[in-house]
Amino acid sequence: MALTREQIAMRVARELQDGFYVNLGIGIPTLVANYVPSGMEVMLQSENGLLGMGPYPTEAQVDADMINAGKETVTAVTGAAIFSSAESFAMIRGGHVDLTVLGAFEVDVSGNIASYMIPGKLVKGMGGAMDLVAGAQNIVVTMTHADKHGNSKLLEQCTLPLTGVNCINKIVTDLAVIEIKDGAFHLIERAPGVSVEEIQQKTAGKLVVSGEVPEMAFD
Amino acid sequence: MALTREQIAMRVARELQDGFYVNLGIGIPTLVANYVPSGMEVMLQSENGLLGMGPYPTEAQVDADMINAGKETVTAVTGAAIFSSAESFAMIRGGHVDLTVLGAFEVDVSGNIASYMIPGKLVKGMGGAMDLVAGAQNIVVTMTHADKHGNSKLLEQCTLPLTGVNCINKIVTDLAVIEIKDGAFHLIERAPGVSVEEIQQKTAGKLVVSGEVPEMAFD
Amino acid sequence: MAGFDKVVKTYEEAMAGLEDGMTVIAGGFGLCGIPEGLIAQIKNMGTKDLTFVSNNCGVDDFGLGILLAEKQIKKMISSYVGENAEFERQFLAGELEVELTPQGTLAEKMRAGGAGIPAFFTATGFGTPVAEGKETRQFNGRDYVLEESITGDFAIVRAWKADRYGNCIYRDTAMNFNPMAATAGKITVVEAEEIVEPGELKPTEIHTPGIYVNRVIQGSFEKRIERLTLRQ
Amino acid sequence: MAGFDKVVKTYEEAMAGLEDGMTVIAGGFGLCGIPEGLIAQIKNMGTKDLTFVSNNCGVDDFGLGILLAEKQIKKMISSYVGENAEFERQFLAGELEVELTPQGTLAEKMRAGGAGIPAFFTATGFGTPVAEGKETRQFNGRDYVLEESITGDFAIVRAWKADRYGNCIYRDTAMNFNPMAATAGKITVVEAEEIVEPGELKPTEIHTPGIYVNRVIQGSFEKRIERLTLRQ
Repeated sequence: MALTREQIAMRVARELQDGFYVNLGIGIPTLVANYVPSGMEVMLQSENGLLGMGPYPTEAQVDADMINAGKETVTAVTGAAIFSSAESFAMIRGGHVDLTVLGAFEVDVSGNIASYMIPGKLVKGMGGAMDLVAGAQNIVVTMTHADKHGNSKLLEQCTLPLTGVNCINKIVTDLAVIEIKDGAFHLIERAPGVSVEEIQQKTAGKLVVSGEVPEMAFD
Repeated sequence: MALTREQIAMRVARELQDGFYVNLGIGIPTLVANYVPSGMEVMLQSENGLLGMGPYPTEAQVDADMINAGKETVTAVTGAAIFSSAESFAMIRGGHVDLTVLGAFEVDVSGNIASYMIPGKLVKGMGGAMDLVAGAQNIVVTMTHADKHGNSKLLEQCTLPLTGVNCINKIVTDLAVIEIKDGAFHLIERAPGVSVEEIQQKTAGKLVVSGEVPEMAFD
Repeated sequence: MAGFDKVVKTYEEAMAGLEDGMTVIAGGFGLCGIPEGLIAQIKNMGTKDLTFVSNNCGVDDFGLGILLAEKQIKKMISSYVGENAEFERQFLAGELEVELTPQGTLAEKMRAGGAGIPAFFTATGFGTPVAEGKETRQFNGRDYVLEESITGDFAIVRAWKADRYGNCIYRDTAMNFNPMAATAGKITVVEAEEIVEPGELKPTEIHTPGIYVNRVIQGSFEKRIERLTLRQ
Repeated sequence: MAGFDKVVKTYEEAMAGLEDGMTVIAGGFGLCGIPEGLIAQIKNMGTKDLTFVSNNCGVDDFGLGILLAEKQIKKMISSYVGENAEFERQFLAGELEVELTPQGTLAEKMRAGGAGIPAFFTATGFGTPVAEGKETRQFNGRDYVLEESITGDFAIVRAWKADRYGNCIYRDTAMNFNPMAATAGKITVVEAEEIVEPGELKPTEIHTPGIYVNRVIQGSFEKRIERLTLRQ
């Protein structure tokens, strides 16, 4: 069974470590905040200029001046810091964010990522994604393993304009956890009930399978 | 009569304009603050990170955490801002300071200045002088016209290592006010009782004298 | 205006000198922290062929979007646009130029512009369309792109509190691009929620020192929310 | 240390990991805003061959000067040095390397180091000994020098108030180089006059967000004054 969006987020949450500063992109990455393991503390960075993003506000707490990078109304946790976007990207570019989680259209065996532009469609822009993939210490990409037509998104070489080069080392898809190294995808875990063969078939780029590949377990 | 240090400062003060942000170097430039024309407001920038430097403190006001770029204890005026040295030099380098007044060993007809280093002597460093001469909108150099041996400090070409190139446009010495343009010194004013001939004789670089040169007057 | 009192009374004075073809750097992120009254004044002035440097371009009927509706904008330098239909129409019709710039690079270009740094290297965008035609170079084995700084004829900024000298503080995430914008305008205009007397802002709490600011005007703000999200 | 509590109890813990030959970036300007206890700890550790990036090098018996006395410093990267006799002696004897860097360039090099910018252009120093061996280039008809950024194995910083998460504010002009130093150390250690609980510092008043800070220690400071000047 392919993972649900929530299960992908749950699996990504296992990449968190106590004391991590984390930037979560829009969509599935945002859900990761709901699955921080108990007893662990992480602090969320929002690239418009907030370190220590809290939950969405109650109606009484809503404040037009307190939003996140997705332009959603949010709150700040106790001990948060707020700063300019230049300072925010100094943090990101300077490698001070421990983990970035973001979506993508395509990733390839060189760790290249394409996530912001499909030629022929209107280009809305890359926002902070190029800075995030260039700056974070660790990046996890979340996406479906294949598009709705069954075409693999894990390629030998990205076909869309790139967001960043040689920067992705881990992908969590609905089918598998993949590491990228030495110019290949490495299958680390598979979704419950998903065979290595299916993953192999839906992975266009070179996939290395070493020994027994464990199945993810969810409580 | 050559001008006194105080008179040089008084003459420099006539370069001030209402609403100017001004950086004053150590020595004679510091004295300029005492001669701001009445009814005029200027704000002093100190490059360690203070905009709105006030007078020296009373004994009761002394605070080790409140110093100027000369490491002297100072106060801040009402409406001052305090910031990092990076922000302070962003202001300076970005051309936001209206006027800088500083001393020099030598200035030449190209507007080059040498002010921080005499080979053979211990080099203590340029501090903020290189940034100031590269960044200020207007720079006034104060110095004696000649050294104690009678050698001119206004040269065809500086002999000492430079602090900045093509950046000086006005010099106030004990003998004269000089503007630099078109590769020459231009005599604008002379000290009371000092002849054009004396200034000419103590100016090694090309000096242009046009018409009658007015004498400075001090009340 | 005498001394350092930068307060102007009317929006006309605030934006006096803005001319067709100029470049305006605007603070704000989405609809958050935008100088609403200054944008409205530009609409009222009808100034044309403007280049705007702003992370976003508002929505159809709010923010910089209202200038799109009047076709006053020639070019946008932004990281993310297209939150409104008119933008899309003008762009696809070739009526509007767009220079997409990564958000962090955009923020740094503004800061560099204000700080007298004409260009800097960043890893952001290396190997992507953003780097096309730009110099690249390795430092310590990593590839970087040379990016040039941005300055504007005007900068328009929203502050929370500004004193008469132009010292500003910003409120929460309405800070965003405002501090950098403030440094990068030949003429920087601050629209403040509240104007206070010098001395009311503590010197070390000031986000934008008054040296960067030319004019301050008392504003009033709708503060429209782009995406209201509530706790479940 | 769990979660984001960065407070350490001893100076030994604060400087643990400092080794011979490392580069240390130090906040402070003259004797103002220097991390006195961390400097004393380095003296106690006896670590040798250190490179210090600091605007100044203290005086004979205070600030970084106490490390000169013990010959622990191999190299200084500074804008202004020589306020002490031992510095002069070591320099003239060839025992100490000095890399003079303009003050604003030094501040920007630290900031750039922390911000992931490997190099930037500045007009400062063009045509002077500082530019020797460096690339120069014209932008808009003006000449600039390419300067590379600086990072350190350690950064030592003095804050006024730091919370347990490492968020810091600085007091008056004791801020100086501390905020940039804080961003540029692989390990950044903050010595604070006062440690407060998270939430006591207002989010928009924080000068250094805790993400840059690895360790926080309660300090006590002599705060020696270098040049006492009084109103006449």
